[in-house]
Amino acid sequence: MNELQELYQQLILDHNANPRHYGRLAECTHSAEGHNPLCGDQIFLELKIEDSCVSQVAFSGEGCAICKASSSLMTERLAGKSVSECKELFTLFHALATGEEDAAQDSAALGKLVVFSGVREFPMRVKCATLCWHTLMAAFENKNEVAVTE
Amino acid sequence: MNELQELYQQLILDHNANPRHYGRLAECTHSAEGHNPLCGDQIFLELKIEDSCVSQVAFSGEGCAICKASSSLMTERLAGKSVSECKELFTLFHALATGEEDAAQDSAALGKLVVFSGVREFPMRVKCATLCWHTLMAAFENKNEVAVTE
Amino acid sequence: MSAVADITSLEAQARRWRDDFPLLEQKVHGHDLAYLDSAATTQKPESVISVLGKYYREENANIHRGVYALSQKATHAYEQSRKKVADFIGAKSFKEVVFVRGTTEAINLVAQSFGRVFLKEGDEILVSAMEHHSNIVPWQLVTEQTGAVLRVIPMTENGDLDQDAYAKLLSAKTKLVALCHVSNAIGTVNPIKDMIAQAHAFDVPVLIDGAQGVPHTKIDVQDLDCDFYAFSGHKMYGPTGVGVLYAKEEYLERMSPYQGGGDMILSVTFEKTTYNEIPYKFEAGTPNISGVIGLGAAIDYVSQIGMDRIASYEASLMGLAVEKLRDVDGLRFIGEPKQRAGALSFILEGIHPHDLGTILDMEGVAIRTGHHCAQPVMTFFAIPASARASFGLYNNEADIDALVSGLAKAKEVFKR
Amino acid sequence: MSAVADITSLEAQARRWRDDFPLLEQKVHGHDLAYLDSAATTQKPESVISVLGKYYREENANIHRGVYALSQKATHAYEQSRKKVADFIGAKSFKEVVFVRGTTEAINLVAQSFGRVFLKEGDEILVSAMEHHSNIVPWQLVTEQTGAVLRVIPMTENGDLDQDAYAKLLSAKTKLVALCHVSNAIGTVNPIKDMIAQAHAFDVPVLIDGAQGVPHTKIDVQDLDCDFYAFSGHKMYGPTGVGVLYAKEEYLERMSPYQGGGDMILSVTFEKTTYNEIPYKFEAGTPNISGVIGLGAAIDYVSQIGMDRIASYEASLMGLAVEKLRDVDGLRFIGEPKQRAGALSFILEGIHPHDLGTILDMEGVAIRTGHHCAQPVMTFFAIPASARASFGLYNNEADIDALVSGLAKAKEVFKR
Ligand SMILES: Cc1ncc(COP(=O)(O)O)c(C=O)c1O
Ligand SMILES: Cc1ncc(COP(=O)(O)O)c(C=O)c1O
Repeated sequence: MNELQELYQQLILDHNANPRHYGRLAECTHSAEGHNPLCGDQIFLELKIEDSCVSQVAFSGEGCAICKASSSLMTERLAGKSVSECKELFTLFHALATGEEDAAQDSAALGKLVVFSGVREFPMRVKCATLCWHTLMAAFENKNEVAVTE
Repeated sequence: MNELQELYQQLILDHNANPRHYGRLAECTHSAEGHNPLCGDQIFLELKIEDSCVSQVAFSGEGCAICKASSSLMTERLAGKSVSECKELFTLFHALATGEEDAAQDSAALGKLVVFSGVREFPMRVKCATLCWHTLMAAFENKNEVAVTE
Repeated sequence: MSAVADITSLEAQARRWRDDFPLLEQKVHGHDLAYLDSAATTQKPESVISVLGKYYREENANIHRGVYALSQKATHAYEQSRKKVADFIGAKSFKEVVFVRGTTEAINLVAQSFGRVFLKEGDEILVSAMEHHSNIVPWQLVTEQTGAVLRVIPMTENGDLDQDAYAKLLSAKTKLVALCHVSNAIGTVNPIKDMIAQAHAFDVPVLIDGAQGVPHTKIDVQDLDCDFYAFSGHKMYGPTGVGVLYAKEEYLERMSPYQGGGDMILSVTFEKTTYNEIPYKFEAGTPNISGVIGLGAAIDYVSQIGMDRIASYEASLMGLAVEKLRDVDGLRFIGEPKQRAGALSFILEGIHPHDLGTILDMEGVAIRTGHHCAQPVMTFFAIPASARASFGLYNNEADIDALVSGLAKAKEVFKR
Repeated sequence: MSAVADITSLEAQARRWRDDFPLLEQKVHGHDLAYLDSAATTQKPESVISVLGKYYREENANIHRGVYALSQKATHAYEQSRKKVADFIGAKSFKEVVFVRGTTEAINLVAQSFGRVFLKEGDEILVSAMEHHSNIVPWQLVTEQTGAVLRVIPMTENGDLDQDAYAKLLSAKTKLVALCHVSNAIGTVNPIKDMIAQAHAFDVPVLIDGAQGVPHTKIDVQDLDCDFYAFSGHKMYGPTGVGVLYAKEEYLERMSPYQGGGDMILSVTFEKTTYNEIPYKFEAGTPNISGVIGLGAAIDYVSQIGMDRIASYEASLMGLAVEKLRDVDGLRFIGEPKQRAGALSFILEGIHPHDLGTILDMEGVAIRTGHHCAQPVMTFFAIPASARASFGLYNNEADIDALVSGLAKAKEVFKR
């Protein structure tokens, strides 16, 4: 039960039930679609970038609790950040989720996002947590490709 | 050594070295080609049938000792026989070679051909002995198909 | 409650069968494993596993081309398996049994080798709305190549095929019907004998995707009168990498070869190549020899128990599962077809199937979550994914109870 | 006599390797088995055999689509094998490794998926005069479909490719060269690195049939710079039913899919299907999971010994075999190429190879007799068949001696 509680923390359940920044933007400068064929997660990410900073962000789509909560918490976090700050966050978050490096020392920078540290015990779920972040990177490049996590 | 001697009896070695009725007929009424893809045996059989009897017969082609000796001994045996007698012989010979039935009781009818009783101990070689007989059946039907033993 | 009564009387024999499967003895996250994903692949009885080891330790050699004793033994064992398959499905002759990698390859083989000879622009191929991707994509590829058109037999809300629509779709333009025996996504058993007869009235041949049929019911291809029947060894207690295409001799004779190479030829020159007789014409290269022999052992295994006993045991188990799951609050079945075999699909309100899969796994319960390679079925029911529990002859009431209590656990986790 | 000196020093280690192969302990017709048919299929070390059993007893599940622990383990093991293969042959990325049934399927895949995109009427495909049927017939099939033309690189009397003729055959019309690394019929090692460079000067990609290359020499696909490299697991100490197509990423990306079905798609609707990324785009349906894992174990096995040690041991053994056979009265080698690996072919005056095969078998010596799926080579040497002895890392001097005395026995039988 410990690992499960670690994975499905209250904050995650809350963001899953009540996702923030859920919907579409009236106007956006960057967007991308992300798809995880394993479980059918599919999200759309829209950004408005002004002066190299994310001024507005929204996501929509279907996904599991980890995917939705991660998208919600990510979008909450991005507003106002510069593109290069976002890219650094991506790197930190990726390290946290995959457990490839000890991300604990960066927990200050990650803030609330450390709530996803539990996924590293669930290799098949890592992609659920990182899908929105991969989609963000794709949006920055404004490639018209679908970001895929498999 | 016993089984090998049983297989390669003197008579077989002799007919392999000096095959009878080897060559082509000046004119023939029936012919067929036989092919054993396993070892590359390939024989051509030509018959002259008059009044439902085999008046002339010849074979040519390439094959292993069993195949050549069997062709030679078969052709030696056929001359003058009626088509229906030949078909009976086919049945007897097939039974002998495959060992499916006890052909010993018919050894009188088979005559010298009992020399091939040794092949039943060598399942992969049964087809070498029966190829010419299958080709004979094909020739009787004058089908333009290649008789194949595999 | 009749299902419950049945099950108790059958439970004892099922416990004996279960003992034949070494993998099922393992613990997962501290729990007994409740393996409920047999529609993806079944576990293997010890008799199948050990035949593989025996083959490699005692009989391994390449087949069909060696005169020596070992090659002869291997060839014999390989061809014996073909005869076992032919008997098992009631084929007229071993010539109608082609060994392939699995259902997917069998269907691709037919799509290409039948398609090249029999399909032209404007011809129609009928598939159903509940097909696995393996019975959709090969036809899409062949329609691109030939200009033929794919038409879809629709499904009703409960997950049965719409038989009236089927009758109307059949026409002189139809050149093939490709249809699953049993749906892997929702468990529907289609009335294939009837549907085959209807197609034959239009002289249309029928391919049955039997991946989920063979493991759960006795097949008699002559009684069904299907023209093609495809299935996978790994879904019927056999090894991976081997499957069967059954096809009527008349079609195999007329179809063009599939892959070219060793064993499928009679003679080769650079100018002209002559193909071997059926079924060898369709088996190019060294086949999965150990896999084929393992499939033979799997057929021995299920035949010894009896497909009828397996089918009736699984039917009771399915009845029990439906009964117990119906009582779970917030659970909705995806598809409630008239007749169901092997698999059932559901979703739990407020919990994504993928989260469910993870939580159940922590409880030792292995189910599949996702689209089950049948995205059109998901689209039809307007869901992104479903949870699917599927059964083998080794499952029992305890597995179903583990599933039900796992669902309770999931709700607990999500209600915190 | 240097070969003999070498061999004695190597004999001890070879004896240790031989102990890893349980099948070789058997007696055949009362004799120790001298297995000299590794070019048809190799025997398997215990480590490969037992990994198959372990997989089915402990890890079996379908891959890529399950969230539960078991499926995760199976997926991991499967994908680890892909990485092992990539490392073993020096590929840039695991994406360049496609699992197939064997060499035959790999070549058919390229013929169709490359052919559909890159070949049109009048284009030329070059193959060599010493190819296995598996590297001839797939190209004949694709020439029929596309109107491309097959041209043949000729062979010299000693069994080497005619390099001058090759240089002249290459032209702007050439769209692909398909060539064996090592001939299975006569053992010729082709100078493929050189021939690849020449083709690349015309921007022509090269497919190497490595069925007989991989078992006998260290492969580095980046150093060779080949565009495609195909080989079979069962010929390199792995299980049957699994093989590899290595292909450069740029080609895999541009080639059309081969078979359609599960796992090779991203999304499916009846209107439009999107294909998965490479290499998955080329792996439709459930693969031979245990076979792939077994191939990984085979790679572990040979890597642990070291391909270079294997190659040098086998070279000494080959030298010894040639020396001893040259002394046999009436024996004629079929092909005496500059460099030979794995196999040697011969005929014995007055005794058909097929009869030889039977007599040797009775002496416990397993060789192959026939056309070795290379009929054009037989036609070239104007023989109906040959006898072929081929080697694996487990062979030793005793095997060669058994062959030589078996030949004497055959002469005795035929001289009565
Ligand atoms: C040179 C060569 N190419 C291709 C093949 C075909 O390999 P497989 O039968 O494993 O597909 C062989 C095996 O006999 C071979 O020796
Ligand atoms: C109905 C159905 N058809 C086809 C397939 C494909 O079988 P395989 O992956 O063994 O080729 C499956 C297996 O998932 C299936 O359930």
